[in-house]
Amino acid sequence: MAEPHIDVSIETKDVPPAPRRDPNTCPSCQSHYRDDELEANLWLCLHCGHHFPMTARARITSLADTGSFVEEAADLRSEDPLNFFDLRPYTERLAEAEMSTGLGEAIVIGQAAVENRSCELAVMDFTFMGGSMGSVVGEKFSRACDSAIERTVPLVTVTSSGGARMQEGILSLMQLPKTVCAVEDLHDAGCALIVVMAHPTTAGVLASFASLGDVSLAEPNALIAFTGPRVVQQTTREKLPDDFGLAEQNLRFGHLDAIVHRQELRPTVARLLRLFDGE
Amino acid sequence: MAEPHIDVSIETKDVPPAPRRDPNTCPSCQSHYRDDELEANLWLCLHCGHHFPMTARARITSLADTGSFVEEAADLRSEDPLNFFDLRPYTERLAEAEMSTGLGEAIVIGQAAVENRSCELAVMDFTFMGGSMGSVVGEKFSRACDSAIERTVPLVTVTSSGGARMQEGILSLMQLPKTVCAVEDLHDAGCALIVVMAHPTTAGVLASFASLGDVSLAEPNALIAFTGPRVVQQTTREKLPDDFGLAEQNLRFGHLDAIVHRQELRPTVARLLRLFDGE
Amino acid sequence: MASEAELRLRERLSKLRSLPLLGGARLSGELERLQRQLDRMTAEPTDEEIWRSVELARHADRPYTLDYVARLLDDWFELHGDRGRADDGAMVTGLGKLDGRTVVLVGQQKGRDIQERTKRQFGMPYPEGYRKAMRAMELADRHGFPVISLVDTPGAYPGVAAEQHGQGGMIAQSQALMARLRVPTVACVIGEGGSGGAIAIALADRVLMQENAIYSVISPEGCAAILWRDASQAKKAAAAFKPDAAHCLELGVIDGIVPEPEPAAHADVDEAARLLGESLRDALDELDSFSGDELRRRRRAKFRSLGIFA
Amino acid sequence: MASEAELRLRERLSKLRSLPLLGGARLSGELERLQRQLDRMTAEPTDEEIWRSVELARHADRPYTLDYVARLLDDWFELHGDRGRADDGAMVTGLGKLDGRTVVLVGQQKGRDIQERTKRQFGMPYPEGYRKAMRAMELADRHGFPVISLVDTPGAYPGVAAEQHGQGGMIAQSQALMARLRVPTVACVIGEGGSGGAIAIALADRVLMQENAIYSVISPEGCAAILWRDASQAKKAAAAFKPDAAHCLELGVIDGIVPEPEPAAHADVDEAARLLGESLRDALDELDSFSGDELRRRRRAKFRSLGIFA
Ligand SMILES: [Zn+2]
Ligand SMILES: [Zn+2]
Repeated sequence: MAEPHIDVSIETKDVPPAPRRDPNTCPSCQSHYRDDELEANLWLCLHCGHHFPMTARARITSLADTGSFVEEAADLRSEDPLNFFDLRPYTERLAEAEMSTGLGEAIVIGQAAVENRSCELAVMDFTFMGGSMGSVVGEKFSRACDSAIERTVPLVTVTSSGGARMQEGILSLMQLPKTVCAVEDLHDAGCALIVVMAHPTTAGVLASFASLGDVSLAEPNALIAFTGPRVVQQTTREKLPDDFGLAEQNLRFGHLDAIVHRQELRPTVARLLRLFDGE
Repeated sequence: MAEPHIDVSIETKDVPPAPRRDPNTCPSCQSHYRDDELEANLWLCLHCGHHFPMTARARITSLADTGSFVEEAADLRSEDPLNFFDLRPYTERLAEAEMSTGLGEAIVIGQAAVENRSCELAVMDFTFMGGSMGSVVGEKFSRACDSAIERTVPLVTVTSSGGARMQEGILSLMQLPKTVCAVEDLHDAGCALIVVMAHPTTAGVLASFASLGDVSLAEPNALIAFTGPRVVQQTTREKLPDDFGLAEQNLRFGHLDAIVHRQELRPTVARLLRLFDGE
Repeated sequence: MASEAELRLRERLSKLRSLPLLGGARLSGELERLQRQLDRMTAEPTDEEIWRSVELARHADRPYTLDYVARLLDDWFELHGDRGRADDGAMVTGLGKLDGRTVVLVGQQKGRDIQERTKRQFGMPYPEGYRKAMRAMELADRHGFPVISLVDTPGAYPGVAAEQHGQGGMIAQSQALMARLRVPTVACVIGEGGSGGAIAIALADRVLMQENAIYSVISPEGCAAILWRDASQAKKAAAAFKPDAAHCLELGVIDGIVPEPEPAAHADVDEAARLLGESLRDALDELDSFSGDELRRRRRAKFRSLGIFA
Repeated sequence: MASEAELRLRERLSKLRSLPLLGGARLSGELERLQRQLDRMTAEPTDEEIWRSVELARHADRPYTLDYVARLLDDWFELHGDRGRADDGAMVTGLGKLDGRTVVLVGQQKGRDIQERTKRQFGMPYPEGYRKAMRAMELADRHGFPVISLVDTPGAYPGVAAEQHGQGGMIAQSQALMARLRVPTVACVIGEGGSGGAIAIALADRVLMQENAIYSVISPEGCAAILWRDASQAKKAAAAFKPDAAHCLELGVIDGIVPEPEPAAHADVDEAARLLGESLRDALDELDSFSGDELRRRRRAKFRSLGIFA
């Protein structure tokens, strides 16, 4: 008579990158690159066009007009409200993430211009604890909404996240309604939300602000799923379609407006900013 | 290079009753009844419960508290704006329909009470030119909305229609947006629309006010389809499911709130009137 | 009866001549075309002329929605998907700039070759297509963008899945949404305005028709099959229910006729687009002075007035 | 840290004692139960007590949404279907009267026997279920009816079709709708409040939890599998992420705890329903004084304040 304790949490357990793989080796064609080679080419494989993950900083550099980015709320840091300790303390994981990424959290926000159009940017970083959303990610995204409202400019967000941050327990779940409310405030103020889903955009982030864009773009082959393929397979034993959860499938099923190659992303965002500028 | 001249008009061509069948013989179990026998039993087959079609007058008698019905706009009559003549003139068809049904048009509207709750009724009659919607049906339904608004009471409508009335050409199509606008006015005034779909509710009526109910009920086995089974079969050559277009399928696919046996209809409507009465 | 109808028509026409919608002073270079058009209208179109409209409206080379998009809108960005289960190819939605003003465009799209026709279901949307259009219109409402709707469909798709997914209900919902919008809306029938499938996106502040478009409650073939019990009587049926622009204008169902180059839009698509753009712009300019609530009130009042009865 | 947390808790509790939500003068007959409950709260729940909540929340005899509907609502009328493609059995929606006041109720429903569990997917809705809930909430908003939401789900359904039909997007849409409503909304977690599947219908003015319900971002088993690489460490995981009502109250995530009869709701369903009804009524009474715009503003401000950071 037991209930099925199916794990349908918003933390997917199977988000890439696969841990053992060299991050600079192309998983499609096995070409290997130095960091500077990839950086010079928008982190695209020069041979096959594979989209490597991009850090928040690299993403901002690639999108914003040179020198236009003014970061906001950079000093916010996570607390440890649950004194969470699994195999290691949460505080230790946080410190380590900050050390290795140079970021205070899994999202960077700030004012920017793209092809001379003002906007607000909110860019996630998968390398900071899998881009998971805890209190600080929720707060910074919400402040990005407010900053956009204040200047009546569109908010452009680039998402990349494995889901909510378990270590903050129920508070991480609360970042879903929190960011949703912030987007509603943004919309009530007449500002647009442009969402760019990078690999992977899953679980709690997909089930909140990432799905509320006026326009939804995705990068090629990005995984976009509430529940990732492995969990779906495990719990339902269904045969998965080949492109299950990928951007291409999401486009076909009506969840996206367009899949945009990274080289086209900046001009596409600029076009959308012109369109939402009204007159 | 020709376009497919598929007939997807809002006039289905295959709406029952099948012309040759005796209207008082049950199509399910072949029992035969006199009018007075059926009338005494809500036009239900005494043997198998089959729902025979009901005229608007009989329907109103079965729903409204005795003596409560006050008809409105009874004097409206169709014109013949296109001088329409097919095998016979439209005016002749109209006159004949009025003679045989005793009704001025395919809908009867008026104020009523059901179990002592005030409401407005708008009841269609399939025997008047197949319940087709021309200018007068659209106008009377719209006036029913206004009458409900004036008294702040719910509007209960019973639909039964083969679609728009071809003989009024494009003006019959315009009764779709017309009745939709009337329902929007009704909703803006805070009044509820309760829809009871009787056999058949198809085409233009389904594609307008019949689908906009706060609550949507249907009678068992009623055909509820935008395009009827025969036309779908002809144009697409798809294999049709057994219960294609029937109320039961519509319930399964999420288009209805409930299928209500005719004996339960009056108490169900009364319950809904109590619920929408607010406090 | 005929002379009464003619009187009504003449009254409309004289009103029309002073309407900015059909050009007025702005169209000074086009007075000739306009005069030809008006002449044609004052004469009751013959059965032959009606049938010619049916044929031209369905002409294989007739420009489709995306042909006009390419010529009229800058910065076009196509929106895809209903955010539910599909991206219906028969319905095109997107953002673009008409003379520097951002608009949302929705419209059916037929398809030029066999492959595209299949992909676009010959311009017959599923319920998912109407939901896609609704999403685009909601975006417009949220941001105050006008909605331009180009109607070109034989009708909504008649199939098992379409019924199961609620074709009738979605057509009703789409109309209901249009009745609620607080932004200016202009619809133009650019080819076939086929029954429920057409009206789903045509409950607009201004409804226009191109000169050779048709707008009807049923296809001529369908009407003939029912009333004459013979689909080949389509020509006779069309003559009876009069789906041509002049008659729609006479009946008050549309607000204006958009001229086409001679002999019809397909002969000069650039010119057809220019003329369509002119009419759309004029209609939007005209609507600019109204508040959102006022637009909505007037829109509903207009549609609630349609119908002729005693 | 621990003493600071305790201080915060004590402050909350003293505020709680004066809250009409947990009874105040009205609950005079229940002061004893309340005291017991408060005592339990002032003491940090032990790992054992947390695990007991997990087990009770999932107890096979625990009352489900429809058990409460049958006991609390008069004139119940169930609404079916999403008006798109399905009627999701895992999500119940309907109209009823709570003490003579019409409310819209939405809630997940698990299912008592194997057959019903299959029909209701063990209380895990598809996107269609959330759309169904949205339709009911839109009806409520249109007519000014308060919305009561009963949360009881292991989570949204994890399947191929659910993903294809937009599970993530629909959960977001449902929350967005709740953030827009202009009617009073009260949510209560009555069993399992499982992650995104729960929050989809829990963005409410007042959020309550039954004494033995749990509310969490992930199941204990799922958390253990990820962080301990061992699903059998569920008990340890639950102790770490603290899904019990007392901790949720402490973190400010819920506004009040609804008492259950001893030892838990399933032991006396009538009494559990009475206590739930009392809390729902109190919450609705409290919300009565606010305008629709004010409700919406406060609701958003409340959720926007959730989170702890430096
Ligand atoms: Zn490569
Ligand atoms: Zn029988």
